[in-house]
Amino acid sequence: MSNEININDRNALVEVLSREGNKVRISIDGKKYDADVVMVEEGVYSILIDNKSHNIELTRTDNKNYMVNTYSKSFDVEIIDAESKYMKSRRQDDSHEEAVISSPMPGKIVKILVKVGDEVKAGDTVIIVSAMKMESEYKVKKDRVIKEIKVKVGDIIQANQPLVVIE
Amino acid sequence: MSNEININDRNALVEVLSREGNKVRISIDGKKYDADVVMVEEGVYSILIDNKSHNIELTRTDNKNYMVNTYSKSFDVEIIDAESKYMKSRRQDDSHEEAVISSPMPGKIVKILVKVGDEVKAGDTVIIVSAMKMESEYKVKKDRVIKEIKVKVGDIIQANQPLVVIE
Amino acid sequence: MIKKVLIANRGEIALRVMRSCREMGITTVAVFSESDRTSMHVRYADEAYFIGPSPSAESYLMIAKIINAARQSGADAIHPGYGFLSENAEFADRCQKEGIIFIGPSSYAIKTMGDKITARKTMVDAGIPVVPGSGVISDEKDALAKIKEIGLPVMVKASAGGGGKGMRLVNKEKDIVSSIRAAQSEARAAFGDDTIYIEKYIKSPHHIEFQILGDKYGNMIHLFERECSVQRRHQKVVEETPSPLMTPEIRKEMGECAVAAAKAVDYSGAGTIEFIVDDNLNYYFLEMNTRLQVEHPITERVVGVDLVKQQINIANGLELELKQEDICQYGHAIECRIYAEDPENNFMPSPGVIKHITEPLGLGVRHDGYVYEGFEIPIHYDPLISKLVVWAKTREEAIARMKRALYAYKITGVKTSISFLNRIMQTPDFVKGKYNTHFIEKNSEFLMFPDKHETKIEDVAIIAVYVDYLDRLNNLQMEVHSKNEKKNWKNCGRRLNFNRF
Amino acid sequence: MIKKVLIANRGEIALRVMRSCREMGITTVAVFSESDRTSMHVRYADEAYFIGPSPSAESYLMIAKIINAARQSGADAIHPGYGFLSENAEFADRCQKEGIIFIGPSSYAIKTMGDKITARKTMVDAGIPVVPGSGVISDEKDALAKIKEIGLPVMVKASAGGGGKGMRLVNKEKDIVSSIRAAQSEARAAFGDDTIYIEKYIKSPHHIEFQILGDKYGNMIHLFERECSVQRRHQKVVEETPSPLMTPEIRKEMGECAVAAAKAVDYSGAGTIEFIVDDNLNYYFLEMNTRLQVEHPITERVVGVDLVKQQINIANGLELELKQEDICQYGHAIECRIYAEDPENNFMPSPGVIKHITEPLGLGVRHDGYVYEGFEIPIHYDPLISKLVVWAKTREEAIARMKRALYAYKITGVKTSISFLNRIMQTPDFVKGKYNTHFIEKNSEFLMFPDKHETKIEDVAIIAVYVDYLDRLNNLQMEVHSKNEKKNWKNCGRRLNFNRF
Repeated sequence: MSNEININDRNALVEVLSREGNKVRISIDGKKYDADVVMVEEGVYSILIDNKSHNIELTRTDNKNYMVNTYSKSFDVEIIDAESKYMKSRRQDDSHEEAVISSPMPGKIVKILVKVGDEVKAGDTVIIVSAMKMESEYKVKKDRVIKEIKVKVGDIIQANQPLVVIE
Repeated sequence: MSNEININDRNALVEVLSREGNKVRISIDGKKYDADVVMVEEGVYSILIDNKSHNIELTRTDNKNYMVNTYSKSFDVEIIDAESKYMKSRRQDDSHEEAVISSPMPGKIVKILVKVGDEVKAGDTVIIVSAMKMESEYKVKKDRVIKEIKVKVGDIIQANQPLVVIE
Repeated sequence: MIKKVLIANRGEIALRVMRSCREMGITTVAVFSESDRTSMHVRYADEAYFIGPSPSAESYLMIAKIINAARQSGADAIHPGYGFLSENAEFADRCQKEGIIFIGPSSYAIKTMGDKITARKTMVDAGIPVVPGSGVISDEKDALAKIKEIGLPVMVKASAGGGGKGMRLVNKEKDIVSSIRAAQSEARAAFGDDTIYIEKYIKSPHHIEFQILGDKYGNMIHLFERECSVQRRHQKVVEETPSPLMTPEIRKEMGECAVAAAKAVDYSGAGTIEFIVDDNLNYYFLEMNTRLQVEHPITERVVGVDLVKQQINIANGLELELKQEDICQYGHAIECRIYAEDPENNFMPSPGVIKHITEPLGLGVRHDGYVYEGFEIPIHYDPLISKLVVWAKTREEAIARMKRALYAYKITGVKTSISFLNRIMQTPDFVKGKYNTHFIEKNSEFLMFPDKHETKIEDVAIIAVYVDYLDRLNNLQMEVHSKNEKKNWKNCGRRLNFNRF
Repeated sequence: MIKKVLIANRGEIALRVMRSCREMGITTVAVFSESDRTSMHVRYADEAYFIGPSPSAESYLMIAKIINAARQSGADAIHPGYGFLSENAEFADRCQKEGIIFIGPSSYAIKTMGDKITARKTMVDAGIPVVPGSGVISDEKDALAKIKEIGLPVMVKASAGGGGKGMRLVNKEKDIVSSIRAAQSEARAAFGDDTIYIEKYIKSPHHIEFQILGDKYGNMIHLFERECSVQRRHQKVVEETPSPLMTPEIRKEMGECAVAAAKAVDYSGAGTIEFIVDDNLNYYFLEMNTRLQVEHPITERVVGVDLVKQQINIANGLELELKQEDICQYGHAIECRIYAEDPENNFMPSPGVIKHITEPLGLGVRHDGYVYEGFEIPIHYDPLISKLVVWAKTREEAIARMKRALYAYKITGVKTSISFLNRIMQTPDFVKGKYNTHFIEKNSEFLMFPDKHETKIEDVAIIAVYVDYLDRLNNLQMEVHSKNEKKNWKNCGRRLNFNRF
């Protein structure tokens, strides 16, 4: 079993060479590791490699994307398979697709400063989202036209949910 | 929905009168409670009754038996349905059934002092189980004959697993 | 004597207050909004009352609802915690009218200290040093004249301000008018009041505050200082005591000054006098917080006093048992505030469900939190998850201990400031104790990009992810398999009958 | 200077030692048996070495395996914790031979104090009071003569004894011979050595121990006492300091006596002199523990010293920085040992999987544990789950705080002593500080059947159970339903193809 895995702008080729219980022999970009890998709690792995003890905590954001906490650092890690490769190439080709304004944090819609059809200038604030006593303003980067507004004031939104569609 | 529930030598008749989300109206031996019941963590319930806040922690031992921790006390609680009633009546009738020696704690078999066919006297030690640096001796209460030995020295046993069958 | 206390708050501070109540044999009453039904303060309290929808303006800030819950529960006192209604003079008054003890100072003290210009005037009258500045500014001409008098740079501040809102730094003459207008408009939007004033801007300011305790008989003591200069967006992140800046002489002077300041408003209860201190140890009264502070535990640790119990005793009308001469600082304490936020993304809030938590344990560690696995941190309130407080004999050992505690503290599900705090503990300026309120800005490069590129730890992360992915894939495929079976089979089997109740 | 320490232990003590190492910048090496792969000490350490099967005789007690792991890892020192090899003179010797620092006393001190008769003789020679008694008993006649001399009641004890094994109380003359035989046979079985001796039996004995610290240059101090009289089956359950029994005069005397006792064996490192004290404050040397004690944190808290760091400094050959006159007791500390056991069933061990845990937090609470949700407490080792330590200004406040902490501490999955400990905190004899080693026996009725029959709390338990039962029934029926579908469908659908790797 092998895959490409993306971490920190690096695409690593990963292959499981053998596995017996929690002992895994794995190759990463040609470097071989003998790892003792145990999930000790839901999403928490204890890994011993050359007797070094590592604790890795995973949060899956979807089937192929993980947020990984190590002691010193956090990483976003993505498993690349045929499907995601196709999606990626498609995304790059299609530079004219409609843009969507969204918020990386969940929160509440405080204010919507535009209506459908408005022509907005680069830097104009479109929508204000509030969470945990902090308000964040979302602006357009270029001159645009407001195509669709998918939320209303007072709505509770999820992270990365489309809020306003522009074109 | 109603059942008999056994707690502390008491058989209580319990009936859910209505339920909407976490708001439950329930009758116990005729006494009516309006309870706000939420499972806040796996097996942990927060219950508000007349604005009193209760925390109840459950461990299921099987489908109908629970160990319950409240702040001040622990209880063993059993849901009685038709099947368990039948089993109970059967158990009481059948006083001559074969007896089994078992240990209420998991552990390791340290010593077996009998072999199949041995006649043992009341108070004789049959088997010694060790767990967490403590040894427990299991004895017969009456004069008996050893019918079957289901474990050997060094075996790791579960709680309540049959160890020695006597008759 | 107080027998039942309603805690008009949530989160870690509600729990912290309840703990002391429990030790005193006092029954605790929680109040909770819609999104707080499963919150730990509801689970921990003896009683709990629902007070409305999640937005605090409709629940925790509604005086009538809080009073109503207090009446219903028969609470004889209310502890406001910090934030929410804790510095609301109207609430303190209302409690008094209802015959409920407000565990805090008089509404007079709240009001006087709550308005910055009145507070400033009161302090000047009491002989407390304040930052050179103006009174209320009547118009732009007035402002220009005052600024000429004080000398640039200056800060333009909103009289009703707080949390950095309605504040503008003015360095150049040409920016004066625009800054004043911006401050006024921001103040109007945030507080409904555009009154502003002007203060001399202190270039390398340290925020140092003194804890005070006063009873109802005029006895007043201070419990030494807390150094609170590590801030981001005017919000404290790390606090420590003693302050590495302090000398015994200045400490004594400032302590006496803090006591005098509190006496000037006949203060009773626990309060904090905040000072701004420059590099030459000139200190100026900044403001008074007429409530318990978030960072009160570091004081509790080095002086060995439970401040909440003191608050309750004072509210009970007891005389202060502590004398100034009995209070001393023993060892060193540091607090780190763990926020649900993303330090790598401009400290953006990160509410969500706690997937997994490992709390730090052991010698010299105090942990005041409220979240648990499966709990959803609501979007409506403060992002504070917990406060990690360590104590050690020396500052150096306390820093080592804090790093050790942060190492063991793990939370997944939401982004937190844990690793950012760890980097603060390693920043040379912090280690040397040479920092002011510009610390985070000044050290942003060290704080944000601390580690060299480490292939090894990346590889370990990859191993964990890949093993997890493959194991899940296996499970998933088995599941899909069984789902397909179900789908196809839809119409050809018997169904178990069961009653929903 | 020590840079890497192998901790030859597991459980809470391994973690406790690692925490101090981490604060000192020392790399930590764990060793683990088969059932400890997922144990927290393996997860917390920098490195971890597998040392064999679960029974400790095949892993944690195997000197060769520990030494081998130390060599492989390049550890320059070994910390033995308590139990296992911590009081094994051969192990200390072996470390020395291998050029690995043993963080503990010399093998001479271990050996001398490890044999009770030699220890007794050494103490008598050093002028330390010991319980009136015999040397080694040669035969039954000798025993009878010695007992006549000492006077009944007496204790018959195994020279190699410990943990209450090979001990017999003799009240009546007619029981002497049978008791001696029983003690000998038990000692032979347990220790392979049936040497016994006889001691005067102290009727209401208090176990009070003194913590000592000595460096390699003859500097020796004590860090005051710990009261350890709350015991079940000769195992400590609750400890506190200061002892409610102590007077300043006796404390000073016993402290000096403890220092003299340790000096008599040229002790270096951390150790404990255990005394037996009667109601009239006559005290007698009982034994010396030549290692860290389970209950060391209460001393750390009231004197403000990290004992593990002191051990490491001493092992590094540093001179003691602490002077006797600098050490003082500040406030009061209590430790409760949380065991995986069933107090209502003769304290039977209760190993198993931790289903859920809520740890106590807040002011004045220290928690030293090692378990986590999903961890299986193995059957092979000690049932200690964690140690809960509280500090407060007064004993009364410390008891209130302990009750508060125990209230918040919840574990399901295994039975624990938490509620039993809570009842100890409420027992009038404990509250008054009037107790000796018979405490649990004497108060068994209060401890075991504390609560009157409360229908209300039963009803709440029933509500939780019934709601859970009904919700599970619903889920279960849906599951059964889908399983039946699967079974019947077996041969008529397509299967997803997937690779197992």
